[in-house]
Amino acid sequence: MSTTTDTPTRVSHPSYSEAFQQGVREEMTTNPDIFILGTDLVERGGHFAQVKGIAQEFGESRVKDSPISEAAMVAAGLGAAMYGLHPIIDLNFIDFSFGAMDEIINQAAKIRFMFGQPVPLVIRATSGVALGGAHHTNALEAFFASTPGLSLAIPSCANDVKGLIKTALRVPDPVIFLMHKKLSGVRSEITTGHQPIPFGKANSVRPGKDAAIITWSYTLFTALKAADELAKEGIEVEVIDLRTLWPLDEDAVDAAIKKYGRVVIADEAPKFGSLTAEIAASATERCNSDLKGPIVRVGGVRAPISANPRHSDAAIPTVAGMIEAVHKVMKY
Amino acid sequence: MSTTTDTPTRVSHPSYSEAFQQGVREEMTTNPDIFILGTDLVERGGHFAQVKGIAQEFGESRVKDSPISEAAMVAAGLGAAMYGLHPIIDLNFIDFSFGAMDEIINQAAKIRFMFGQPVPLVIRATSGVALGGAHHTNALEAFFASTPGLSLAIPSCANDVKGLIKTALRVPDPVIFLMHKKLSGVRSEITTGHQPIPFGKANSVRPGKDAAIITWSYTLFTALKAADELAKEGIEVEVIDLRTLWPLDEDAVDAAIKKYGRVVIADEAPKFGSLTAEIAASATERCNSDLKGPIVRVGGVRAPISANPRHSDAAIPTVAGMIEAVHKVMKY
Amino acid sequence: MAYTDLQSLLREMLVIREFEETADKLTLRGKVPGGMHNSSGQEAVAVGVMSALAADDVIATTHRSHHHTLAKGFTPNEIMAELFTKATGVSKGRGASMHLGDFKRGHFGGNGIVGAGVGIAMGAAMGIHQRGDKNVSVGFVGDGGLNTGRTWESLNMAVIYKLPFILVVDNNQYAVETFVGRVTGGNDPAKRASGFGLPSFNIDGNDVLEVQKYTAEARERAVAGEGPTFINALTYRYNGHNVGERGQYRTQEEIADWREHKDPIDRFTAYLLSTGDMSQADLDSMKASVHAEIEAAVAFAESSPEPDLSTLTDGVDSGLLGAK
Amino acid sequence: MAYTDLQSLLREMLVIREFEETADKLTLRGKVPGGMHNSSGQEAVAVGVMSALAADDVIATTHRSHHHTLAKGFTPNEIMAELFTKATGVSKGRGASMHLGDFKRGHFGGNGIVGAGVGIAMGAAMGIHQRGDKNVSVGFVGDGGLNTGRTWESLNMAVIYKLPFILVVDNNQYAVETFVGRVTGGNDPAKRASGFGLPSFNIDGNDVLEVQKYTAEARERAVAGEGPTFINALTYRYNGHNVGERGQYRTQEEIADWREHKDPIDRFTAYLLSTGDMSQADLDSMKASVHAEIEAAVAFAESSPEPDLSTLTDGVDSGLLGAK
Ligand SMILES: Cc1ncc(C[n+]2csc(CCOP(=O)(O)OP(=O)(O)O)c2C)c(N)n1
Ligand SMILES: Cc1ncc(C[n+]2csc(CCOP(=O)(O)OP(=O)(O)O)c2C)c(N)n1
Ligand SMILES: [Mg+2]
Ligand SMILES: [Mg+2]
Repeated sequence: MSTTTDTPTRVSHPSYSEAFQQGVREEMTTNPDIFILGTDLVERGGHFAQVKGIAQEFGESRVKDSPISEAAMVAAGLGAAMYGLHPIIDLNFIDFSFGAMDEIINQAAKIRFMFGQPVPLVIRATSGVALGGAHHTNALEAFFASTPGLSLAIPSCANDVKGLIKTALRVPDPVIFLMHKKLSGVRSEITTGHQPIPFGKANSVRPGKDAAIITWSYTLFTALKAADELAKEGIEVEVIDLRTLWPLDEDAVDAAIKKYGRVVIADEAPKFGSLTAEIAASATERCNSDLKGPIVRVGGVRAPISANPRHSDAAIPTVAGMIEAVHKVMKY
Repeated sequence: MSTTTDTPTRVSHPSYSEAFQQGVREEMTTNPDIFILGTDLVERGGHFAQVKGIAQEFGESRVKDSPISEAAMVAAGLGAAMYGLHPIIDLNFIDFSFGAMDEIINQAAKIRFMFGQPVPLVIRATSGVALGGAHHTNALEAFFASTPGLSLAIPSCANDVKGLIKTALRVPDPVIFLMHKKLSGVRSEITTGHQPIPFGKANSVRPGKDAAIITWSYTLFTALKAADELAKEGIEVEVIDLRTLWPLDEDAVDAAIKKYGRVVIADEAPKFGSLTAEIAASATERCNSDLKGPIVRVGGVRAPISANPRHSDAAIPTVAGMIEAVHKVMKY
Repeated sequence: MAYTDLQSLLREMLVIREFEETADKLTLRGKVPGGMHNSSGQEAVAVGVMSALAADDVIATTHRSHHHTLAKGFTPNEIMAELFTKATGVSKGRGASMHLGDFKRGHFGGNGIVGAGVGIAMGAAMGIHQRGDKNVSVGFVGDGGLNTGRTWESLNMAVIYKLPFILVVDNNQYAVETFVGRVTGGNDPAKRASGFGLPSFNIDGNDVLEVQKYTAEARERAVAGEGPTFINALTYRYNGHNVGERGQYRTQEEIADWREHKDPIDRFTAYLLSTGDMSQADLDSMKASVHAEIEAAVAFAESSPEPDLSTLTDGVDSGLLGAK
Repeated sequence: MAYTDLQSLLREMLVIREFEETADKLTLRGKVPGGMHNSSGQEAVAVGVMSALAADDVIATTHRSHHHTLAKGFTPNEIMAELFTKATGVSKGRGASMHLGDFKRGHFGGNGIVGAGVGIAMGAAMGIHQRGDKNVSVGFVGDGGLNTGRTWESLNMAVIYKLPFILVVDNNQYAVETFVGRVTGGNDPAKRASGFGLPSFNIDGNDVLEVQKYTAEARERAVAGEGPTFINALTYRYNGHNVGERGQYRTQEEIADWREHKDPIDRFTAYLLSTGDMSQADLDSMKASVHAEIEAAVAFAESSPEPDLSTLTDGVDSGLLGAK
């Protein structure tokens, strides 16, 4: 499977994948307990070059090539974490987590609660809709984020990849770390240097006056394009990137509601049961009086993803769909 | 693990588990393609007696004892379904579906879309919070119902168990069939005889005048108790059982909103990311003007389930919590 | 594809090779969304197995499945069109390279997930068993799938129910860039399988007649009610895991050694010429006709329409449950 | 528990038997929420293994784990209290019978999920390996877990990385009501395991010294960097799968045969008496002290407080990520 990048890149800055390398490298240097396990990591550096060169720098005891045994991979990370290490289990595509669901949901997520002891474990994978068809494009964000005991980071740019993975590697908790496959090669500036970025803090990516679109990961770029178009009509839309889905920055959501009363929440998961529902429903309970009308959700269609590119593009939020949603809230 | 039943039963009627036997027996008699595969089914009749006697009646070629191989169990059902059979895969506890997630989500759910051919497959399991601790009390309803290609039935009483399993066994689609463990022994009347009950049709279990509680499965009984209490205060609450979560009876939800403007949605899954969010958010988008105030959601705590009974009871919606929610919507 | 004579085995291997090399180039030119997994070098496994099967036997396979699908009798046209994600493709353009299949013709699908086809094929064998039919089901998996737990769950299930099932390991020795010996404890697939209680064989997967023979014997046992067989067919993939990939994980010498000395097509060609089962003239005309067939497939794929956007959410379920 | 002499092995087996039979009765009286899985008959597996381990060795186990946990050195008090879901229980009342554990003492948990403990123990072995520590990790699984794919994934991983790991099958021959031979292709666990490339043994799980010896040898290999060992210990469970269950799946004669002729405690008692390693007086006083210990545990559990309701959602995560 290959991936596509249709977002502009600037060559001088690190790519999204390289930012992951940077963050992991920095943490590995100071923390000898970190090691990485996954398929094709040593020579190839992972399918998205996300750990390229790290085995060469830190040795093969800290970057291990795994057989195709997802259950054992996560179990290895889990048991090692319980022993005191801080493993990164690289599942390549998040779809492959299906083979390790008990290890993730029933074991890793629950162990601290059950036994009162830490589980410092990062599970990294690519996510999101791209080419390749139905088996490689599952949206599992809602499932993981709604599992008590798991946290979930889903960065949209190199800077956030770096800062969030550094945080993930400093907390003694299981973290799901999802990197959108279509963003792998996108370059952008590291603005926060060697600093970790806290979970649960949204990022306002574009200022607005009239309404807000709340989103994350690849859909952010669709939202920004929509905002550009809307600006031409005189509608100024703030675009907010949640960056982590648990913890979730409810304060940022509430602030957007209070400021504009007109909010769109967008994500590429099939709309029915997407996290956009949770965000909208709970924010509505909290801030109904500040809303000029109901929050409008934009999501994917209820269908598996076709391998045909026109179809896979049409299955997720489009610029046109996003503009329509903003028009809807502007009518309130 | 044992289970508890704290709901009154009437001895003359079939239990919830026996109703499953009845429905399956009737369908097996007319459809030779139905067979059942799971652990400890032949002699024991399943851990909840849900298929007791069926092997003796139909023979061991139609009721098979399986090794503890959840991936292979679902794969067996899937491949056989693709070949034209109509298997029932009995996973015992839905928690064990973690071992078969790829087979369910990535394969069974997607195959009709990908290949245009039918997958007549029922996956049955018990669900819900009861005794036994964190590993046996996962709430997977939102995950399954939000997966394109899957349908999900979650009956609350013997009649619906029977009617819904009959429907599930007549459609060429993968159906997840969840039976709450605390309801296994509860007896109630079969009112629809040998008739299948359609999916996507809610059931109004108690009439109301002032507000509605929308719910399903075991939480229905908590809601009914709350309604009894509220009636003493003069508040008459309609209680609606959705019965299936996909298809979901949006018309019934919308009708309740239109009639009362005051709606509570309750479910025992941890509230964050529960299907109550989807139901509330999409209904609010559709019917905001009919709502006197935001839909109030009642859900479980964000924590794994403790094995301590007082804790596990407190982790899910209580009668008191439900009353509080109704009071809240009555204040609008 | 009907394998009526020895020449038809060779012709099918040539079709596969030409299909793959052609599709590979087209992929590099951007014609195949998502890329493809080239099976060049592994032709004898696909053709050897399929030539021992009956038309109504079932297969389920992997992400690398063009060779299995062609050998099962699917046309280059419908496969090439599927690679292009065209409406005329075997999966109506929804599947591309990894998701070829048509149950009605006994093909229960390629698969994006390592090991998933094993379970599906085992399930089909359970279906056959339930019906009392006299056909068999074959699951394909790569060497990478030897370390996936469900492969063993499924094999065990086939053993205990005596299902008419054959598990074929299309063992090209690498999973992406990982050598099988490095990640496979014991590194003896047949020994590993035999611990699950079934006849298990490590065979030469580059000898089409050996593959055919072991498959035929396994099929006989299966139809006779004697249960499953495990066949580990040793072979080699010439190209990168996905089109355009190279990597440093194996030497050019190793590749050259397999290409030059162990190629399944060269070996079988030499054999047929030496026995007189085929003349040089037969071979020349065979190659020409194969070439024309693949060229036609490309033209067919190119000229086929894309699936209509209005079909985006068609057929997610039967609709009989009333979902809107 | 320190296993300094032969008598201590017997005493520990007596503790387990008395604990289980006592807890069984209390469960029937409603004291143990969710029921419990009685290990009576399987004492020699637990004690044989633990007596060969060092204090800092790690174990991870199954839903049937009282015997492993006691033998690992946990007190009857903290386990009985846990069965009662009391705040003084080893898992603070959150775990009941299935979820005993304390990582700091090398117990990585019982488990509600068949096979899950194998993976956790393998992971602990990876942790040990990463640190260069000189201890080992032992995973327990029942015969039912022999057919769970991840058991084999984990074993394979231990082999290829040469992890200090021992997989012990506490093979009581039944998974709930399903006889192992009916669902386990080949029905030879050590043969199955040896196909994954590691030393594998079927042993007498009712002979505590045999279990101890095989475990000690496995431990030596593991510590020496030679990788994992598989030990299938044949034993028998006298009671139902869960308390109060009976079923028709095995004959009363079979149960009586194991109880009367193969009991691990009777066998070892007779041995110690015959060799003179123990006198009848030693035995009598041992039994009395064991009885008192378990009675005290019941009193402790009864009088312990329930966990406070205010702790309902405490410790789901570290809180360091700022979730409210
Ligand atoms: C469960 C799962 N894990 C990982 C992958 C990613 N992946 C795709 S193909 C492949 C290698 C498969 O190797 P092998 O089984 O030997 O087949 P080959 O590619 O050699 O034909 C991997 C790791 C996957 N598709 N599914
Ligand atoms: C993955 C999974 N499947 C099914 C179960 C239900 N279950 C609990 S114990 C058990 C039998 C286990 O048998 P075995 O492994 O032999 O252990 P034993 O009970 O004999 O100690 C089963 C089927 C489970 N807990 N986990
Ligand atoms: Mg391979
Ligand atoms: Mg057992």
